[in-house]
Amino acid sequence: MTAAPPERPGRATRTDTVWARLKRSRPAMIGLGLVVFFVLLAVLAPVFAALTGNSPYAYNPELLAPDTAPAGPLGGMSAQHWFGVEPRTGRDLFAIVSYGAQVSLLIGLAATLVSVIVGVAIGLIAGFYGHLADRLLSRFTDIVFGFPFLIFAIALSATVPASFPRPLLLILVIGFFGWPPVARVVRSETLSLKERGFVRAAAAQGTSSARILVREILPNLAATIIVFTTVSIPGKIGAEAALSFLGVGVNPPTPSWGRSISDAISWVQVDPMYLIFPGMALFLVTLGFNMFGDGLRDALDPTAGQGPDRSADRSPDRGPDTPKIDPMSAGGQP
Amino acid sequence: MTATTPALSYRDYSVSFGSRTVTRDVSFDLVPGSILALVGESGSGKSVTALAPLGLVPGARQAGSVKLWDPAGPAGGGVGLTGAIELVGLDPAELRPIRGERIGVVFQEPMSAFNPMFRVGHQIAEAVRAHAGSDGAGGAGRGDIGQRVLAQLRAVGLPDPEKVAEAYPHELSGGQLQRAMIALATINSPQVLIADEPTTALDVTVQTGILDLLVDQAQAGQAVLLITHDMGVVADIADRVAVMKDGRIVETGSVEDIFDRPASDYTQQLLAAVPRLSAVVDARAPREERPVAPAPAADTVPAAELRDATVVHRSSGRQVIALDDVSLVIPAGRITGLVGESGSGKSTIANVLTGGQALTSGEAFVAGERVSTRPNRRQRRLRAEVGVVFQDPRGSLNPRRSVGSQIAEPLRVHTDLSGRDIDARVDVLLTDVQLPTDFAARFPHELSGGQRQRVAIARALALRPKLLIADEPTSALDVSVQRGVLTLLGELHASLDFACLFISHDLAVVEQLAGHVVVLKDGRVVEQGPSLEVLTDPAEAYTRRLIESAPVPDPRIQAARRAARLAA
Amino acid sequence: NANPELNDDSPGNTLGETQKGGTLNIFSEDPDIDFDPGKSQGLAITSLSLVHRRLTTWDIQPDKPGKVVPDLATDTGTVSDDGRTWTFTLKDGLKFENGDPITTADIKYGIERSFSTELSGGLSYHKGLIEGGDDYAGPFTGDDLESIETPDEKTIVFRLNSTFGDFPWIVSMPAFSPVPEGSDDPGTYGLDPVASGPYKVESNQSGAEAVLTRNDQWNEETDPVRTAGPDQVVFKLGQDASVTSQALISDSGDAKNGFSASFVPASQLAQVQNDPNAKSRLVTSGPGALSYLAMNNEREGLKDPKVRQAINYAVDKNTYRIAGGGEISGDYATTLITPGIPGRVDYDLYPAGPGGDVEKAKSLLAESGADLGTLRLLTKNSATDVAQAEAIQQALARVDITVEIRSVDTNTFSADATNDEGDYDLALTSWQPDYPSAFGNIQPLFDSSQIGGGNYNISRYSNPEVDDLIQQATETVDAAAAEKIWAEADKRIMEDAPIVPLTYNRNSFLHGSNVENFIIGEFPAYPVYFKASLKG
Amino acid sequence: MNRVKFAASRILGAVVVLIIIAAACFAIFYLMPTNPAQLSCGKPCSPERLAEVEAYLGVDQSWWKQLFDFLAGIIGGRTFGEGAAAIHCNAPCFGYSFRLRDSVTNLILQRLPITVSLTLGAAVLWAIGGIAAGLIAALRRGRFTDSAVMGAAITGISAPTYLLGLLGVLLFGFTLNVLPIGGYVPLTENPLMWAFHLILPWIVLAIANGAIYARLTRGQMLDVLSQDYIRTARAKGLSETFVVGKHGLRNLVVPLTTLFAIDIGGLLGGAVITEKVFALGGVGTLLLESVSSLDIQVIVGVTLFAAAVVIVANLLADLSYSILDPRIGARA
Ligand SMILES: Nc1ncnc2c1ncn2[C@@H]1O[C@H](COP(=O)(O)OP(=O)(O)OP(=O)(O)O)[C@@H](O)[C@H]1O
Ligand SMILES: Nc1ncnc2c1ncn2[C@@H]1O[C@H](COP(=O)(O)OP(=O)(O)OP(=O)(O)O)[C@@H](O)[C@H]1O
Ligand SMILES: [Mg+2]
Ligand SMILES: [Mg+2]
Repeated sequence: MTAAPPERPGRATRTDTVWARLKRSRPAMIGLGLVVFFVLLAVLAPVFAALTGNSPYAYNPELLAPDTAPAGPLGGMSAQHWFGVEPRTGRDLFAIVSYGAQVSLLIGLAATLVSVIVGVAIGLIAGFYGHLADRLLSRFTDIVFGFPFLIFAIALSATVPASFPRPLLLILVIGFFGWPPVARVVRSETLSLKERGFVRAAAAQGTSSARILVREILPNLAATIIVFTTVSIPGKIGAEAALSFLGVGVNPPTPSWGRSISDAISWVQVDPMYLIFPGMALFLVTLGFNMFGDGLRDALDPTAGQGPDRSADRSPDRGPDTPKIDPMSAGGQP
Repeated sequence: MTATTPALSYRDYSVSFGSRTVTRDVSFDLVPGSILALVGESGSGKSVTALAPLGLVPGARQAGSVKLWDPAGPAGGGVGLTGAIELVGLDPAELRPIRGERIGVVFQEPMSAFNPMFRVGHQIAEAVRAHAGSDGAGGAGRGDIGQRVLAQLRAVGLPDPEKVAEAYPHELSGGQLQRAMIALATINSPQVLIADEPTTALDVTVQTGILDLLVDQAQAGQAVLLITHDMGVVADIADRVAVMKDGRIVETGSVEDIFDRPASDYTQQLLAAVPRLSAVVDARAPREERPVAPAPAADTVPAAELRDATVVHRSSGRQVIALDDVSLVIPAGRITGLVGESGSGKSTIANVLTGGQALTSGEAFVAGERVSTRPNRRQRRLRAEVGVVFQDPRGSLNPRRSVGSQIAEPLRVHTDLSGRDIDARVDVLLTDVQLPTDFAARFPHELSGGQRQRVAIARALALRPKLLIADEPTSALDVSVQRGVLTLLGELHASLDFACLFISHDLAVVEQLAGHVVVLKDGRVVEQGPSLEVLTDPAEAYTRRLIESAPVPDPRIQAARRAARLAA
Repeated sequence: NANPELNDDSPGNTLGETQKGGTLNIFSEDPDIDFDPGKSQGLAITSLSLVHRRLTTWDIQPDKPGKVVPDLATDTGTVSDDGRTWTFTLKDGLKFENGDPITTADIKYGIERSFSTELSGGLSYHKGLIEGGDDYAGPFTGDDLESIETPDEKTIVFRLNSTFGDFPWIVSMPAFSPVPEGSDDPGTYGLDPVASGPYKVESNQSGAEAVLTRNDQWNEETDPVRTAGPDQVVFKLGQDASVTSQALISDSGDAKNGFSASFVPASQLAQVQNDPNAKSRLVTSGPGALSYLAMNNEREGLKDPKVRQAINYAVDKNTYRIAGGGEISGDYATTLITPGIPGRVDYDLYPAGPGGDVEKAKSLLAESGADLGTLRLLTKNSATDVAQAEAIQQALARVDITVEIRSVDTNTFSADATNDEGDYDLALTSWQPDYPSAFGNIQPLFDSSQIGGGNYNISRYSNPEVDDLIQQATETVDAAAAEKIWAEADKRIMEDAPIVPLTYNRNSFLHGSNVENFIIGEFPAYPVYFKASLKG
Repeated sequence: MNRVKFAASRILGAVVVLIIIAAACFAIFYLMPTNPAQLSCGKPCSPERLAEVEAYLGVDQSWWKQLFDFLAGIIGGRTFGEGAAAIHCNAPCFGYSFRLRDSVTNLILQRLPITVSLTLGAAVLWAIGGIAAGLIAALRRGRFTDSAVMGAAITGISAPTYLLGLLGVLLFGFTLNVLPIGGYVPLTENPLMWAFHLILPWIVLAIANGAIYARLTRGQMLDVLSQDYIRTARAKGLSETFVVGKHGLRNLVVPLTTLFAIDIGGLLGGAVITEKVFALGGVGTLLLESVSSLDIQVIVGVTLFAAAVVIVANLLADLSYSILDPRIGARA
């Protein structure tokens, strides 16, 4: 991961160069823009609601035609209702999409946090301690990998008592099934870091294992973890939407893009706007995180695919156990 | 040999990457039948100079001229005559027939230069097939090519060519692969052979054979460009030498001229920095007497000791005996050198002493206490008695932490010094290793390789250990840098009075530093004793072979040795 | 006869001539179709009626009340003087698909096997009705049910626990189909039953399709209601309702010759209404099943009738109906007995208009002073159900009642709503009686014996007075007299307001352009499968 | 010798994993407040009958007893009920569905052709398309084609499959009316119609997943192209096509196989959504149905099957390394 050639003293700090590289990448900036846009949309949802006087819960039957589709063209778009209204309730679609952003981002980010924390912990321990811990944890990783995530999510959502807060449940479920890819990558990186001189030197000087993990290894995983986090957020957002799409997401009437999409799909012939807004929101926020994550990875690891780089510490025998994992492909898991 | 017609001539050749120019105005000629050595520090532009004209350096922008002369062209012709191909500016399609056919290349790392997925014989045969069409050898069938490959493999001194041809790269040793690489590069009998550090990754005993092969190639009429940073190698086989610094040729001349009458300061420095093995140097000039360290007092506890230590690795069902019943004593307060070929178990000993590797049988002691791999407090405190410096300057420091905090780390772990005291200690340590104190705030990527190793030494010495283990701490460094680090180690040792286990494969380095040396082979101690004795008058054939294979930076001695060896 | 008016023994086919031939496709959401009559909860006019005949069946005509008519039997049964013994006689010339004659022993065996645990899951009204049924565990253990007698091959006699006026309707249920004992393997009978109806099962592949072909042993003469137009009927299984609707709207491919077994979803109803071609192929039933908001009468706050009445006022039936598809999806409901059921009396105890009466609700709540907390509303998780639940939630928010929606899939819903625990405050559901009698409207939903244990008294309403009325009406064989008692019970229950009647649903079905005789009567709000046919 | 031992230990590990998954299934569904017996009790349902049905289905047992019976059934077969109506499920019995009156093995086998057709067809399409796109991007690195392909890839990754699928169904199925929606024609019956019915899902799945292959291929290829042996190959005078096509591609085989194995393993899990979107009654649908009808034996059976596929796919991938990667082949 260390990028800078050795003999180049007195250069700017790392973060500066990362930011500079990021700034140079147009896709990354577009991605960042999208992410910021949706974060603002989510944060400001109540402000917009206050501004327009539209709550995502208020019914407006008077805005609907007798067939319950929104009256007026373009799904009932107007100065009052920027995205039009939802068919068969007349609720403001902009409010639904902006409050939906809160749900999507909250669950997506929190679930990512859960899976990254679990994955990093397990990967670190398995990679660092090896032996029995490694074998047990790798098996455990296999088990979780083997679980058909959706089935369990569906079953769990039926099993867990209704008094258990639904968003928390989703965060835990999505987060729990999302950690194995993180754990695998962290494990393999830890394995190679363990062999680096500074870790061996620390161990040889009697630094305790825990301290080595925290002070020596973890900081070197930071880049990997950050990139992994960024690119797995959209997957988590997508998982929430997919669960809502299957009807086991957040409880109505809490707005959710996935539920709106599954609902809107049957309206698309009558009221395409109903699908377009939540669908585009989901797509764009996913795209934003993906583009930003890509850019971030390139910025943090400029050696990746930059042609022959003679100075980078390249492992000469990259065996099959360390395939370069594209964090966006997580093998069917969220 | 009428060496007037160059095979390849560089004129005012420059290469730049983007806005950065890395070589400037390079001019020299490669003459058939002779070896030109291109020497210089790492990063000086040697590889770029050699490979960019062939289009093997992506992103390189070239200027100037590199002409490949037609061997059939008129001898002694002037510039601009027909029969010369200008390589600069040639497009890839036109370069392709030249690569491998008229210019062969041998790379540094034989292991990574072969595609791991294909058999070695196949990869060599490809080189033939790639040029079969243009060559008139077009009719060559599969069998013919196979025979040619085998013959070529035999020609480079591989005793069992069939087995080598059938093998995958990982199934061969580095030396075998490098021979196969040379077979690959020369199978089409190119005019020019470029060898980019062909022996740096190899043991000295293996190196000799490879160098002989290059000499053979030159004698067969090829123009050889040998890139190296080892002045011993240069002295051994080069006819002419070009010295490169920061992308410029600072001096060119015959090998005798360069070694005996170096014109530029830089060349002088370079030669001065090269460690010399007294055993061989002795023959020429009497060496000043080295003080022999007094025998250790019998009652002092040795810094470390191994008793009947055996380490057996079991991986995927196979057993590797890394240490075989080794007993040795590292006396307190002195530097003990540990030499041996790659894989002989040197690092394993270091790992055992630092508690990183369990013994299969036997015992290990540090400062009189038994070492085990158990991570309990006692063992951890024991480890504070040992400081370690490893080979790789890049890996030796945590890229994410400042130099100061890394030097301070052992102090934080093992002492209850206050933050200010620690800072003060860090400053002292930095001064000890001759670095400015403001380096404490820097990050490793802001340091040079030599500076990093100094920091690593400072960290290793932070707790004033009784024993410093240095596992090839300078082998990745340029000679001039290496010299600085070694001098520093010697000075520190004199002032701080620690015991040191100095591991190296370079006998000259060991001799320079260590008063006592242990020779290891295949996990066994072959010989040990005062370095002066062992390295000038070895008792064991193995040690002698080690000494004799290490080239010394003196063309005359090398010529004599070569003659002796070939005569034998 | 219990219902002389309905038991007009001369059913006539009022439709025009039925074209014979072609393949009719029926698109079903269910991934499987089990033709075992013992396990079926199907109506007498849907899937299983194509394959099995029963003692009686239903004759459904457009815009007329449905009638129970003889099927295998010569009449709809004769009842003894004490009203507890029913006798049926079989027609002549009845044969199974394999040519064997159909005897009353086959019918008796069919009924008996429905008692076995292996074949549980079907309509079970008869199980508590026939004498000794409660303790009977089916024929596989070797026992037979003595209260069903077959003195000869043509006669079958039932002895009941008590008088039961609707018995002719009961014997139209699937369990009253003949099953030849020799061919019965309860494990697989449903995949390939022995047909007595106009079609036999040719193939039946779970998740894909079930193909029915003509049963040439079926004698049209003995069967005045089934017209059996198509040569082949194919059930397309596991079809997504909205995909099916789209296919039917565009009238493409297989959809041209088919219809959907599911209602057109609300979203697509809007689309159909804007598409004249599709609209001409949309068939909407009259007001039928009652949609209602059940209030769990056992819950603390909801124990108080005042609160329940307040909720009756608070609910906004307008937004509820819009969420369900608007006007086309149903009429506002006020009573428990649904339109199309004989004896229904219209009334409105809580008159407030569709939008509700917020003031009135608030004052009733104030009077009660009950602390409601957050009410948990159980609903199914389809988009329409959820939207409707949200409408209720929104309406109750107007009177400061907080509602939390728990949406679950259909099966979980019925399990959760009907188990013993009853862990919900409100439940949004609808009820269609299994046969057109006020009994079916009231007894399953409000009799105290029907609370929990898998039964449908979802409001968990228990009132001895009402239980008495129900028993009285049930045992009244005279239809007119019974209807009066049912009407009284209806109003009596609504005085306690255990539920909020929301709408009488209208179901809309789409069929392909090549389908004709696609009819829906006043009851039930489903098409008559065995009359649908293809244009030439 | 060693390979056998390796495989044996992996298989043993897999069995343990499967047992744990089965246990989790039973535990979760045991904890569920909904009683599956109620769904098959009938209408109306008396408490006595409910108890009988519970006993018959075995759901009155503790979850570990159910698990034990289930596992015992795999080894020794099972019999449900008694007397004339008894149902035998022969060993290995991976459960029996009372709702569908069939053994889980049969049910899966019945539905499997659909799932396999759907996913394998798509997988072939996306593997080929994705790898080709990735290669093109790698070779045109830094040029417009590269940006275009990678832009398309990231867009493909970002679009949820179900959204893409539903839109595809709407556009091609309904609006343009050129492709059939849902419905499955067995390959053996009519290969052309088989492909015709599946082409839309294939394309939709291929877009989303192919993008991942394109990215992986490009990244790996660039990585490989920076290796020393590629420089050697060039130095030999091989043509660029040859260098990339032979030396480059050969080194992508292992990582691509790994990804493909993971994907194939995960296909069943993903089939739940795909089959729902395209209205196809495959194994994923079977699973969804069983969950909604609380058909525990089917759920456990199918879940185990899905997990086993994941594990077997990974195992095969691991074993295939020893064939595909000579470095490992010799060691094993
Ligand atoms: N592809 C490249 N892109 C950018 N810079 C490069 C590239 N290849 C080499 N350089 C730079 O050109 C300079 C000369 O490199 P070169 O490889 O010729 O050094 P060298 O003398 O061979 O060193 P060494 O002894 O370490 O092999 C270095 O500063 C290096 O960083
Ligand atoms: N973890 C391990 N598993 C299996 N074999 C090992 C392991 N570590 C070292 N070996 C083997 O033990 C032997 C000694 O290794 P060691 O690293 O001590 O050699 P060395 O003398 O330091 O060599 P070098 O000069 O190349 O560093 C070698 O044959 C090596 O392959
Ligand atoms: Mg170089
Ligand atoms: Mg070593």
